[in-house]
Amino acid sequence: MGGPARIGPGMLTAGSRPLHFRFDGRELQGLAGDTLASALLANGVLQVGRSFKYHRPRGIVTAGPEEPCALVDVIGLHGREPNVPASTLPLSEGLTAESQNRWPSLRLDVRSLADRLARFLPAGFYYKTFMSPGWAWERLYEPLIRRAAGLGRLSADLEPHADPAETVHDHADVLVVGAGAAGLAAACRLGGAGLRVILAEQDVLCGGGTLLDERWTQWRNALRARLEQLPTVRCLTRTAVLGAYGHGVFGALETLSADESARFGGLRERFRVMRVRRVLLATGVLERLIAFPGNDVPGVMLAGAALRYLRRYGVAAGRRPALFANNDEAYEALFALAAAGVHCAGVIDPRPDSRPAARARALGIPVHGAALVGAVDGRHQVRAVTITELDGRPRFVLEADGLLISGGQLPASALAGQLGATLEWHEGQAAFIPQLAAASGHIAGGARGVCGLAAAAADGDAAACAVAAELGRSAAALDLPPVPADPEATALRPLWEVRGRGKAFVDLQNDVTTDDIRLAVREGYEHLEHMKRYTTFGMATDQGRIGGLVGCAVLAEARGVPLSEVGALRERPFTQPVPFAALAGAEVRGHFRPRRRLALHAWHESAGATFVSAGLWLRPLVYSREPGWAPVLAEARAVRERVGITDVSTLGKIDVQGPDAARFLDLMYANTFSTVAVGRARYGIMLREDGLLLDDGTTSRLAAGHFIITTTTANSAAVLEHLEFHLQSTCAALDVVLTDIADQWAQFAVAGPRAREVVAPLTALDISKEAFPFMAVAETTLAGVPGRLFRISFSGELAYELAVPATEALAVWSALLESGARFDIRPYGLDALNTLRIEKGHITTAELNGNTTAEDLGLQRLLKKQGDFIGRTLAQRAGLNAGERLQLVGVRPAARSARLRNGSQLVSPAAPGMSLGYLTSATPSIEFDGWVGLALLSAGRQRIGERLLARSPVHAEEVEVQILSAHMLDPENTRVRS
Amino acid sequence: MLRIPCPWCGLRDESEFRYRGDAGRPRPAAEAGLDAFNTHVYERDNPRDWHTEWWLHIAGCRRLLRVVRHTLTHEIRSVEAASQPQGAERGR
Amino acid sequence: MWRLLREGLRGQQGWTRAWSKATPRPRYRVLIVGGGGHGLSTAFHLASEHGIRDVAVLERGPIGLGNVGRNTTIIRSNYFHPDNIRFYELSLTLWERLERRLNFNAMVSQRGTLNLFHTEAQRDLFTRRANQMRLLGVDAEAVDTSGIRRLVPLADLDNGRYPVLGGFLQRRGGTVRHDAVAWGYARAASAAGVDIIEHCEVTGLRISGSRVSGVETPGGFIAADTVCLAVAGHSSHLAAMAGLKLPIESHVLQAFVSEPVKPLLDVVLTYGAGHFYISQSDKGGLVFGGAIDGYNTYAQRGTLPMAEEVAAAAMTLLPPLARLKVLRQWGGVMDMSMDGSPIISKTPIEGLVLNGGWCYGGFKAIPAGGLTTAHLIAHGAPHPAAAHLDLGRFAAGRTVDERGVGPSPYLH
Amino acid sequence: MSAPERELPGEAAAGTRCAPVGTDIIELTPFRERTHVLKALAARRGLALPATGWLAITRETLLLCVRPERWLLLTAPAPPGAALAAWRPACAGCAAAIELTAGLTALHLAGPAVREVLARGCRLDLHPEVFVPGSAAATTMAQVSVTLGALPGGWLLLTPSSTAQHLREWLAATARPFGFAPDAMLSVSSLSGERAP
Ligand SMILES: Cc1cc2nc3c(=O)[nH]c(=O)nc-3n(C[C@H](O)[C@H](O)[C@H](O)COP(=O)(O)OP(=O)(O)OC[C@H]3O[C@@H](n4cnc5c(N)ncnc54)[C@H](O)[C@@H]3O)c2cc1C
Ligand SMILES: NC(=O)c1ccc[n+]([C@@H]2O[C@H](COP(=O)([O-])OP(=O)(O)OC[C@H]3O[C@@H](n4cnc5c(N)ncnc54)[C@H](O)[C@@H]3O)[C@@H](O)[C@H]2O)c1
Ligand SMILES: Cc1cc2nc3c(=O)[nH]c(=O)nc-3n(C[C@H](O)[C@H](O)[C@H](O)COP(=O)(O)O)c2cc1C
Ligand SMILES: [Zn+2]
Repeated sequence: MGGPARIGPGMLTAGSRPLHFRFDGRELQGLAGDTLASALLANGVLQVGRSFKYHRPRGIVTAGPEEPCALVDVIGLHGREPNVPASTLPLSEGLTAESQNRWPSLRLDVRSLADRLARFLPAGFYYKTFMSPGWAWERLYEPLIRRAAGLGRLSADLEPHADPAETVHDHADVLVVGAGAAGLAAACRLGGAGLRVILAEQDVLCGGGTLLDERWTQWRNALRARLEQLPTVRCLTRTAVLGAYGHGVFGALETLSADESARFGGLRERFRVMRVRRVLLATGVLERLIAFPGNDVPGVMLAGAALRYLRRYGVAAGRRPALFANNDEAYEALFALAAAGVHCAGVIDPRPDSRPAARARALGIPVHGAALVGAVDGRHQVRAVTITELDGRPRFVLEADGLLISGGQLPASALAGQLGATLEWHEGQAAFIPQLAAASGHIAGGARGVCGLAAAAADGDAAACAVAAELGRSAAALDLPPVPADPEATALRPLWEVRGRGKAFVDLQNDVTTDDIRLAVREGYEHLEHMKRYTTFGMATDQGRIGGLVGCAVLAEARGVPLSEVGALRERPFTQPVPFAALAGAEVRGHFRPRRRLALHAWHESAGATFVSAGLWLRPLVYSREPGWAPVLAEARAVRERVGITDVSTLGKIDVQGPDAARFLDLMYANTFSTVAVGRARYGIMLREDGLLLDDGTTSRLAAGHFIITTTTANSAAVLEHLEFHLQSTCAALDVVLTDIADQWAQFAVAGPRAREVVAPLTALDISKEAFPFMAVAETTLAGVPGRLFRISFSGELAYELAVPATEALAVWSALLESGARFDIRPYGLDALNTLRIEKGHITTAELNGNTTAEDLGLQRLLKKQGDFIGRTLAQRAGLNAGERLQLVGVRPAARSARLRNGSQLVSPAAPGMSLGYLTSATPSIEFDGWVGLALLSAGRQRIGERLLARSPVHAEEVEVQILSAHMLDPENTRVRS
Repeated sequence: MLRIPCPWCGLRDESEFRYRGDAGRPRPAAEAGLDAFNTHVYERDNPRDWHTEWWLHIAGCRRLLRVVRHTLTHEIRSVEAASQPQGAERGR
Repeated sequence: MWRLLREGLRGQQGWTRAWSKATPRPRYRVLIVGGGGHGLSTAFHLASEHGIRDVAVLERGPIGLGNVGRNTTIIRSNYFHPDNIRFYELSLTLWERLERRLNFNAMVSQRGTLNLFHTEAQRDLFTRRANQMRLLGVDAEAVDTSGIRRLVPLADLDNGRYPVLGGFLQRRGGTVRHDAVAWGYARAASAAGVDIIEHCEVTGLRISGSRVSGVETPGGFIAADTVCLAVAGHSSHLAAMAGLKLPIESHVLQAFVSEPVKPLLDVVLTYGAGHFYISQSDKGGLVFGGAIDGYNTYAQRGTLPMAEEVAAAAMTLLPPLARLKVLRQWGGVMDMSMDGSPIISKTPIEGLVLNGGWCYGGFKAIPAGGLTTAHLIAHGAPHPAAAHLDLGRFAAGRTVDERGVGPSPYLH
Repeated sequence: MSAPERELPGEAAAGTRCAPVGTDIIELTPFRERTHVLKALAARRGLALPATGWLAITRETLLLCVRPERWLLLTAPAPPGAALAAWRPACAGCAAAIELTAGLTALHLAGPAVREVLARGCRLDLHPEVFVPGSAAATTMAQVSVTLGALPGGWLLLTPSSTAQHLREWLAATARPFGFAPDAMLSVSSLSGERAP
């Protein structure tokens, strides 16, 4: 019997209750406080997955988020969650997990054939093959590759169970990332100086490296107690800082404890957006692996991870493990295991001798100096390791049930890299040390290459003092317990690769070997970023955290250049993968965008309206839940024959006041507003500076220096922004006040031959044809409410628009319905409105599509001849006045029974492949027999009377159409003026 | 991600603003002619360097700001109101 | 293929450089600035179609790490403007033949691009576009919601806010392995005699009279009859060296990739109720992106609000992604033109040719962009498929504005 | 129309309590060089116009300034049009006086968890030493436009009326884990802060 086992109480599991879980169908037991990884190890489970490409058996390599191998699928209530690192997944009662990337079972994986064929599948093999026969890539090879690729399997039901999610915005003076020795010391100092501090720690406990060294317990507890008393310090554990985005913005993910999750209705994680003045990175160090043949066999684990499993969970990585390391720190694992009664098989150290080697020998552990591990025996589990001389000659075979490895430590510089750190090569530590410009942030402790916990604590403190000084605070002296002294260390001996037979991995997840790197160099992919992309090195879920530097070193050697010339992998968010749900927050699905509701929303709803989203607005489309045109046409017919009422409150409304209001509008609109009389409205068009149309609408003059603009619903925000921009730049000299009054006023159109009779009873105003002609405007009382009355028409009928404060909308609307009851007044929705305006040839955003000019839409007479306006000069360009431009026309099918379709292309029967234009809007007609539509047609006004084809090949439709003037209904405007 | 110190509202996220482009292109005089307007509308310095640009604080004070920002480092060197509403006292 | 077997037996020792690392000669007939997709494709087409082999590509870093190496890899030819359809369709047909042309598998995967619509206005626009494509002989089809459900079982078509009403599919659209495009063109161009010169930044353009005579580099002057700028996001920067101002602003577009998972999504999907598009790479990661940041920048990095926004769109359209994890986020600097369409054109400086203004859509155009730029260089006159992409269109009012938002790149 | 007078709720169990505020709102914006005239006019009515980013409370009114040179005046509800009628004539030639009573919805939030709740949608630093009582700001929250004011006994929230329901629903959902209780309508005069912070 060998292999891992629980051998005692751990810091997190001591005395805790047992939990049951399932892994690959096996019922197992762990302890509260365990991670899935520690619980698996406690049960002697070594192999937990298969690798990406070769499907080789893989075990647990680390004890943290940097885990490359031990990723599992977690089977939950709502589906299957892939790629969860067992090393960070807290064990919970009933947890069900499965290994990934294997079929049919973990032990017997059919695709591991790839491993046997590996010599034919070098890095980038797919670029060189699968090309013939021509059809085969997509139909044969690609599906095969895709099925083989990918790690876990995601499956989830579509039910809108919507896991809760939330995003919290945090602010502080200083963000300290990492609560190890350096971070704790820094936070204490900063908090003592009265600064607002967020101390973010991804672990469930604060302490970092101090958690692994019993001598530091007292110091750590003292600092934690001090931090609790500091009112300006917030300590966020289980909170990983994921991204540094500049300007003091950071993204972090907090994983909730079970208790807090329950309090927040099952919320699993909380995304935090932190905005801070300064950042102090105390992210500590990561241990790196060594590339040697068989360095991926289950049972090979980083030494630091073994120490963590022992201290935190009381789990020994093996009952007879060996250690292969080139540095002193790694021996701590051995000593701790030995102290816990584990018999260690021996140490293999490339250094001839070292201080801890002597200590190991004293403990009776054999130490093989000036030696390497040249091979690992065992496929599913380490059985023995071959010890070699430094030159590769075999020395002997050492039996062991696990191999702890350590290639040294390197700063955890993911965030520093995102902040633009420069990397300085440090020969002594054989690592890149990140350096930041002071403006970007500070780094302290192991994260900038400081060795030892005491040194890290001092460094954190010093960095905190510097930050406090930058923020104008003097940091008060702290009365803290003394720190235990750091041991003296023997220098590390850089060791990247042990060459030998068999695969030596630098990327354990993507199965990139040292040979792959050399192949990439031979093929010219020798730049690190080329090598990465060619081999996929460093592109797995762990982003090369533990093997990255090793691969770079192998690359440097293959190229014959120093490592400093090769550099390191580029860091990007996220330091750890983040679930879509957490990143997205709560504003998803039904809450993806807010809903803007009309003041009369409830009324429309009770009247049976079908709503449609128009931007953020919910608008009544038709007052019926039935599909088809019948209800729409009934509404439109009511307008043409009697009277209808519609809610047009979504139109943009802008109040323009001030001595220069008219001058301002004259510049902003292509037509003139200074000549509009008080009490009158005018239809206006606005151009962009490039001469194309921006928007249209009516603008009314209430007083000499007071106008009300209406905009289209779609462009309301853009027009307001356009006006505000020009008012503060181009027209900064003008004295004008712009106010968005869109929500203040509800606005209704009452349209139809009986409109006057419906409106008249509500107002004291004489609204006869003579007294209140087309385009008249008045501020008046409407149904007892102070409002505004406009005589404007979009439908082509006699019509009034009434604007009243939105709070009074229901009262006035009801009054109108009551007044109209004798004419059987009908509310009409957006669809009927559209039918009416198409018949009339009025444009909307379908025609005002950003590519049309005033001339194109037949509005050229509105362009003023005198005076400047936005767009005036460029509207005169040849390209905007060319004869073949698309112009607005009306369209009817030649056969009255035929229907028209928006988006059909207009072609001449002689050249049915050449588009002459297209249909923008179409509707069954009230006034005319059959359908009518509007189109943009090349030289359209000259084609009036022609017959063309309206083709919609995607629907296999073709309709013969007749081209008409766009002013199909009442071209003389007698109705609107009646 | 940018945070722009609005002279009226304080430090605010870029998402509160609407970018309005290069602020170094005043609108030509009414009669300046086609070429002048074509240049104004279409041509850009687009420097990989300091850039003076318009930002409209749409979600806050709705004032137009003239911001000098480096387009490579995103450092913001200065922010000022495009036009000073006369007499307004500075807030925070 | 046979080679792979042979090399398997020989321990992969026989492979040689995909493209040779050249050092610059003092003069070339054509210098191409920028070793991205368009620069390399142009060089390849000059050598292979026009027999012009006295060509060098100057790249300031390693080739292929600009936008060609960081895009979401979508290819399609569904455009509104007929001239644009013709141009991108030319590209699509070239993609279809690419692998055999280059003897390099760039994994052109015509899995289809599906554009969803959520409003009738959007439906009408897409209908118009699809019909225009069909008139030009390009494939496009309408898909109803049940069809969408079959194509994308993950999608929540109701989604509570902007229900999916339907979609349009271009079956011949899809994805291409982006890095392989740069490498494949470099390899083929190099084999045809083109010098590919990496780590050679162009720091100046020498103009004699009204003609360009060569480029300055840290290694010295290199003379040329024709200089072609194909530097994408850095177009303005290079043009300024010749005293030119372009109708271009540089903006960042971001992209994201998730952890790899087993096949989930078999088409390229674009959401219509927000800026969001997504596909699954052959490696298993979901590759996705959104809108441009919308302000001038040369910083190749991502932002948090965009990550949140894009994730929210993903969750809304594809809620089963909830527990899938996003792995990495990055950005690319794009040459946003004033009408959103590219520029393949002579410039006011004789001998200086511009390939740029690619906006967020220039990857799909790499084969046609190279072919038509090479044609322009070789013949001194535009290729018919790219004649509408000249610089003169702006002043003349002949802009090719797909979105109709005008000369405001931050709105494109 | 007028709201039942009600005392500001005390420190009850709910982390967040949300009450509509019954108020008339008009916006006063002076024309060029007329600020002093408006100030004088306001002074005659016992009002001091606060600087940008601040609010001012009197017994009967609340004045907010979140946009330079523009003041939102909240007064007790009167019949429609009355508030404007009280200012428009006096402002003639000196300022734009615009009624926004129906355009904005006012809410009052109180309780120990309000800041926690707001931090889930509002990007501003609402720490009491930063956003001190009397501060006011325009920003966005839950994707909609809001104006926030720190009152002595709680928070004032204004949002365009078309998004008010969205914001109320968002508040209720977000505040639920902290305990949420809707409250009956308050009047402006009850906000005037006889209750110290
Ligand atoms: C995130 C993202 C997603 C995208 N998604 C898509 C998509 O799905 N589909 C699509 O069709 N398009 C997409 N695009 C756009 C597409 O990637 C680009 O339009 C296209 O790659 C640009 O052309 P290129 O390949 O020649 O540019 P690049 O690859 O950027 O090449 C330009 C080269 O010029 C070099 N250079 C610059 N200055 C100098 C100098 N002074 N001297 C020498 N060399 C220089 C650069 O280093 C660079 O290598 C996307 C872009 C991004 C950023
Ligand atoms: N004695 C040991 O066993 C041991 C172990 C580790 C480190 N050390 C020594 O300690 C020194 C380091 O001390 P230190 O305080 O600088 O580092 P540390 O390793 O003690 O602490 C760093 C902390 O930062 C956290 N962290 C890292 N990235 C994070 C992120 N993105 N978000 C949130 N939290 C993050 C880690 O979880 C860890 O707790 C090193 O010099 C090393 O030699 C000793
Ligand atoms: C289509 C595509 C797929 C990618 N897949 C991965 C991936 O699986 N893993 C990974 O780490 N990065 C992936 N990347 C991102 C690259 O690592 C890298 O971030 C990107 O090319 C930009 O380069 P930069 O980060 O060096 O600036 C992918 C990029 C692209 C364009
Ligand atoms: Zn502001």
